[in-house]
Amino acid sequence: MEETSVKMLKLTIDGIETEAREGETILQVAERLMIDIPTLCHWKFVKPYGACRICTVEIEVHGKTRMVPSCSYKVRDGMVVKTRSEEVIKHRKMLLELMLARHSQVEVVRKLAHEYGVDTTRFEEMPSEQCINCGLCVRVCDEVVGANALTFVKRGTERYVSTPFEGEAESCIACGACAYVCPTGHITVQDIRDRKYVFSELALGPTTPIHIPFAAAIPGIPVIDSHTCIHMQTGGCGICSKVCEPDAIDYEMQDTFEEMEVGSIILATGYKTFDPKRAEQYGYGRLDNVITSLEFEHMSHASGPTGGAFVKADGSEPKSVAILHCIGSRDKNYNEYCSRVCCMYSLKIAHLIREKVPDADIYELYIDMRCPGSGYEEFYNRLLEEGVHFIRGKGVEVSQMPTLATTTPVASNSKLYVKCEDTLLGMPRELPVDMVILSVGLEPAADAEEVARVFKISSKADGFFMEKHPKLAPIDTLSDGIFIAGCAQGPKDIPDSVAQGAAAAAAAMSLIDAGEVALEPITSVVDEEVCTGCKTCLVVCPYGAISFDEEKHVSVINDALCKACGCCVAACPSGAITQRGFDDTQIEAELAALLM
Amino acid sequence: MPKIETAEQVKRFQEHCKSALDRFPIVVSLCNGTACCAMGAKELAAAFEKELAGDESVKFIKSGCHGFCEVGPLVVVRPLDVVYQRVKPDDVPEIVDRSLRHNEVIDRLLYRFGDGGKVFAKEGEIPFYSNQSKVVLALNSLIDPYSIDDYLAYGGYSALARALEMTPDAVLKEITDANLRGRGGGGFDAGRKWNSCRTAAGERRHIVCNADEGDPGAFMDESILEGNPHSVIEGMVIGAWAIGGDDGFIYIRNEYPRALKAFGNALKQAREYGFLGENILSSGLDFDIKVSRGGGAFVCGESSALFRSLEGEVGEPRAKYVHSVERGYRDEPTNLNNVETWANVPHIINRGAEWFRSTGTKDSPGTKVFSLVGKVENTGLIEVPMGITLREIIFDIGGGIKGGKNFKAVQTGGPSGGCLPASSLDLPVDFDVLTRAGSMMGSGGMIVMDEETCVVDVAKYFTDFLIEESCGKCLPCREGLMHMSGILHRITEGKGKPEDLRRLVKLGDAVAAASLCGLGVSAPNPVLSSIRYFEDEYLAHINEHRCPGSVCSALISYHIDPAMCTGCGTCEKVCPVDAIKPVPDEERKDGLLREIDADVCEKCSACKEVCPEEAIVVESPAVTTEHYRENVTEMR
Amino acid sequence: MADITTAEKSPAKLTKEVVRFEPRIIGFLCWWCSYAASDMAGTSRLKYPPNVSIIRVMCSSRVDPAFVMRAFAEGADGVLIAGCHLGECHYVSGNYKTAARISLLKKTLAQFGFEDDRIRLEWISAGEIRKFSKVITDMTEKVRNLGPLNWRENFEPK
Amino acid sequence: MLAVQEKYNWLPSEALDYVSRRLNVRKPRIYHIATFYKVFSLAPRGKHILQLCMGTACHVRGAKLIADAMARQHGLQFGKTTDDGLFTLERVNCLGACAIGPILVVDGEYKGNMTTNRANAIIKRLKREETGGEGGNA
Repeated sequence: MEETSVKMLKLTIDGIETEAREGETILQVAERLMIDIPTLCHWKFVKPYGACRICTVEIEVHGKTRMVPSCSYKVRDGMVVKTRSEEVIKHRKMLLELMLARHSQVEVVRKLAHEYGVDTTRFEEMPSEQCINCGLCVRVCDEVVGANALTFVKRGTERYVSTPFEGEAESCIACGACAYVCPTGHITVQDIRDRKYVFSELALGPTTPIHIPFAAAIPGIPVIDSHTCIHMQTGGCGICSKVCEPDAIDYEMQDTFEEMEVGSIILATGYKTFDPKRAEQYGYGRLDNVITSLEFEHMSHASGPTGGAFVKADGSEPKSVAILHCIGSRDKNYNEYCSRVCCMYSLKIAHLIREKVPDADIYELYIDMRCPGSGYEEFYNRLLEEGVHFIRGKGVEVSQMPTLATTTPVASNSKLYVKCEDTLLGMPRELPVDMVILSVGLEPAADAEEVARVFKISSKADGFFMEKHPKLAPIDTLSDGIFIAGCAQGPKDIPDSVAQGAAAAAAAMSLIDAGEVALEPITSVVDEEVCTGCKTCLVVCPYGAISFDEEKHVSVINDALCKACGCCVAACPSGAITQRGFDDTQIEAELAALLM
Repeated sequence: MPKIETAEQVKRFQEHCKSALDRFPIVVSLCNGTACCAMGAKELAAAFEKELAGDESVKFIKSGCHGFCEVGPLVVVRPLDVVYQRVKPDDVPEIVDRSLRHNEVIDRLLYRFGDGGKVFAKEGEIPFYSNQSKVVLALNSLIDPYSIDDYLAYGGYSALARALEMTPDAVLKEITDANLRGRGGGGFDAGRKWNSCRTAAGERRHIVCNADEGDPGAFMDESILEGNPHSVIEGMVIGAWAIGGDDGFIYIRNEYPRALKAFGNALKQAREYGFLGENILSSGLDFDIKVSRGGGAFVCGESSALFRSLEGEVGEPRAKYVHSVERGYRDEPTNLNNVETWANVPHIINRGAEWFRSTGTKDSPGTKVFSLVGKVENTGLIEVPMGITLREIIFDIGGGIKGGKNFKAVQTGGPSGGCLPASSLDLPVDFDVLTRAGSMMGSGGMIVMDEETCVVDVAKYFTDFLIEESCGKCLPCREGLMHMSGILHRITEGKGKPEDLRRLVKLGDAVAAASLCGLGVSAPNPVLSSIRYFEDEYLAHINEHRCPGSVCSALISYHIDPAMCTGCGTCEKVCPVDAIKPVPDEERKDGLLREIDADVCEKCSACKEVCPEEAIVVESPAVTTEHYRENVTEMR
Repeated sequence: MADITTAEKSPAKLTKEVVRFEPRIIGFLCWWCSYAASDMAGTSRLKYPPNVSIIRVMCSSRVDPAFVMRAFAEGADGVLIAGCHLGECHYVSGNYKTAARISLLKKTLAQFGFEDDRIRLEWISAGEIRKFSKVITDMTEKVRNLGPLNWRENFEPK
Repeated sequence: MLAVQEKYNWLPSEALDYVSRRLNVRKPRIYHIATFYKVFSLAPRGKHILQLCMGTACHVRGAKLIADAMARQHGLQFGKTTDDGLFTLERVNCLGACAIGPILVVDGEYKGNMTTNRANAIIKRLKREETGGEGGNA
């Protein structure tokens, strides 16, 4: 069909003379002319199947009339098509009557039948089946998604759609395409794989693979998320490229590496949240109604999966919620440091829940409240007034059954029991709640180590980037011109991040403004005369400041890159490298003096 | 065995084989077809082999189907040229002694027409054979299907040698001139098909033989594959030469294990001899055939479904507004013909298009193999020239209706064909005439029905068969047939409504018009044609609750004819539900010794089968026991 | 070369000593951590023995093993090398190199009969002033117990 | 798959997994094929396989009567295996020996000109053989 010169064919549809490209189907041409032809098994992104036969039309070629399905019949030159002739209507009525007999409760069939004045069937009615065997789901899964998880089973009247051996299909990627195309609503995602759609699979990414990264993104161009895009996963689909009229979709487009020469760099690579699966005692990933604070944010967002409604896994509204502070923070087992933001956002969560479910019991389980900052303490006081229960004591365990002898189980199988020690009351407690929100701490971004290596900056033991001086140079790094800001340096809240960002920007500006860079005075130098060209120094230099001059066969040190650690000096077997201010003779003299 | 490399060598080798065969003065050919086997040909073969052990003068052949299955197992003795029928192992010593050693004919084993009627000895004299003209089946009784040498001795593969010396165009022209029409059912012009396959764009071309003979009651292809597999191979290689085929496939039903075996063996031999493989007969043609087994799905006989099945997919038809010739197997140009079509090809090349056209009719030249089965005296496989009338086939060759009953209808074309009544008996059989009469040629099944057959029941049977075999892809076929069957079932149960007939016709029309593949389009044929010719029978079911054929169990009842019953009690013993009881002395009327309790009777027919006096009668409309007595009294 | 320090080690001898042996220890301290720690320890008025003489280097990786040998040769009884904690080096990976070098050096010196405690590698960050003082005290005590190195006496070929 | 079927007499799910892996064909497809074609059976088949020809010729000669009788007297239904695992009755459409119909194939052996009584006798004989002497006496 891929012919270079497209032949145009003349044809008449319902008296309208039109032209069509060779290879087009009658249905395609009719759609263009806004002529309505009913279909049940057709979807323009899968190959014509011709199973429902509802789209049958009457054609006349060379004086012969025939009934053909418009979805798969290709147009021919001089063809006369009638889409609503008496024959055609009679035909469709008959087919609809047949359908009604088996699918009397299927909305789409009833509606279509009603349009054709068929409300009852003369045929023996059977118990209504939802599935009309149109095969769309099977074909979408195969042709578009490429997962091929669904199939027809058996043949003839016994034919039905299922997964292999009626079980869970290994190749199903739970994309929901089948449910989307199903005209009767027979297929639902839950039907195929018993998945808790909103909760355990709650992706924090965008809801559709194609999205504009965030509101007011610049440039405001949609991108495809390669992790959820069906095409990227299976090579199938590709529907977006078919619908995009300007033909702007390019799957081949790769991340490109742009090389830029810059005078200074600000690293603001952010953080990741603590993965509470590491702390099994909280039941995250195991218990349905244990979610993280970030998932709560996602859910409470108006454009989120629940449209902003705060619900449990089963869709009902929780009446009691426990918010557990310091998950992954201030804990020797995970991270020792305080993540600084959790107290405040936990208060905000409690506030939001109070708004959404005014009569909910909200518990905050904290070690101690850390609310330093403008207006923070006031917010804490407000929450106290809003009737949130504050329990001083860290939540230690979430389970479905109470573990303390003193706790009476509440008659509900969806209750969660949060165990803690109330240090103010001086006794252990167990709170039965509907839902648990884990206030997860902040950790260095997943690739922080890699970034540190690339930029040759150092990290602290906790993995956050290390500043040159905690007090005097909090945004500088040892590498001149490289600055750090925000959570890349350590957990901090928005105002702090903004301040640090502004400071880093100013520092970078001042560097650029100065136009020249002050060099480290203590750099190392190579004595070309002595250097044997063994290249040992090249390997040890953490800054890549040493290059090799092939012509002279000696190492050369770039003064601007050298940070004066002296590592190469110690490594140089021939003693060709010396460090200004710390050369061997000086140190030896020092030694001698000390040991005199 | 070195490969045969030139046409010259073919000729020389044929002569060699012929002389080897001629060394045997006497040939005994035992039909080893499926039917004969089922009737004891195996034991017979063992007996012959034992009896003939060490005898150098006799060649014993276990041949393919001779066709006359009704009277099997068959043994043909040449040159005496005598046909023995219903031979038992005990007869073997006598045959060997008298017929082989002393050239005597054993009258006892000859075929006789009717009870004590005329006796026929020679093959050519038996009406079953004399009215046929065998082309494709000619060699079936002569050669051992497992021996390529036998085939060569009878001039086998000379057509291939000849074709390979011709240009592909010349071969194509010969086939086109012969006006060979596909024997598979549609009757599509083979020459045209070959040509379009040849000219279709595509990298590879495939030659496919359709041996998925799914039609119930038809076994032509099986017999050819079993009896003379090399003719199919030869035809396919010629086809490959003419079309430019790169590889070949044959799709054989899994229900034909014997055909699979015979064909597999033939392929092996043909490869050994160099009729398949690379550079066949130095022509530069590389071609081989792969066997693909079907999986028991009638719909796979449909070309697009067959290709899917060959590809290892589910055999579902596709919308084929693109001809499968252009996009068949793997969407590449594919030429699909059925077994009989391919088997005809060598004959056309050997004897020319002119000869081929001299038999048959103008539009349908040549011969056609039919399997003549059903309620006919001589069931079996026959090959007749096109244009012969149904009457000739059924009454001259078939010997009329079994048991001297009356002819009711003949069903041609398998489940998609139609029923033709007595008034159509004088129609000449060719593709177009049958189609016009509301039936079709199909692959050549011909099922004869007598007055004891119920047309509605047959229509119901076919519809049920098609439901079972429908792939279920398209709605009209899947749902429409189901409702048609529902109505038919109702009618045969005596619950038919007057409007049912019209509804059936309307539904049938819709299914025919809207279905996706040939199977669906022709599916309503049995119903529509039977309504067309036998409307009164339908009406009898609907209005009178009577089954004229006495078949539909809800509408019939079994009774014992007092005049015939001797009171032997055999029926009483076999009755699985104890519905037959002796009548107490005082209640005996008209000498009725046994009676059937209609309320208990399950109509299994067991009693009827065993009754030595044929005293069990079936009546329709059904009557209950109480009524029965009154009825019987009235009748007497 | 068996009993280099036997005499000194004997407790009897120790008790006899009127003047306690004060070992001389050289400390190579990294500018950013250990030196800062020593600095801070000083300003924090933290007590630690005065036996350690400090040489400040930019990074512990600047410490050429030759310096250590030199120190012993010049009469030191012990050598301390201290740098930032692993992973926290201001020069990205300098302390790893130090770690590799010093452990090799230790093996080499052990073959000459040097006791393990005479050379010590420690990671002390700027804030760990207590650790700094502990290390110094501990090392001083250990070297004191080992006695003087008596380099020339014990190692010069006889 | 035909080979698997011949070996095990049916297609166990594990075997299909294997076929799927070996041929690199997705499982749903294999499953559809296995359910589509009649020769495949996804459930274990009986020890004795009875195939009753329901071809047209056999039909008009009364194959249905035999089928009915089998169902009634022995609980044999098309495509089903009896509870004792002894028999599986299968429906075939024409075995190509219409002349001697109706045909019942018992474990691969063709039995022509079948009647309800003969079919009955065959099944009874097989049952007797299976249960042995004691069964016969009981």
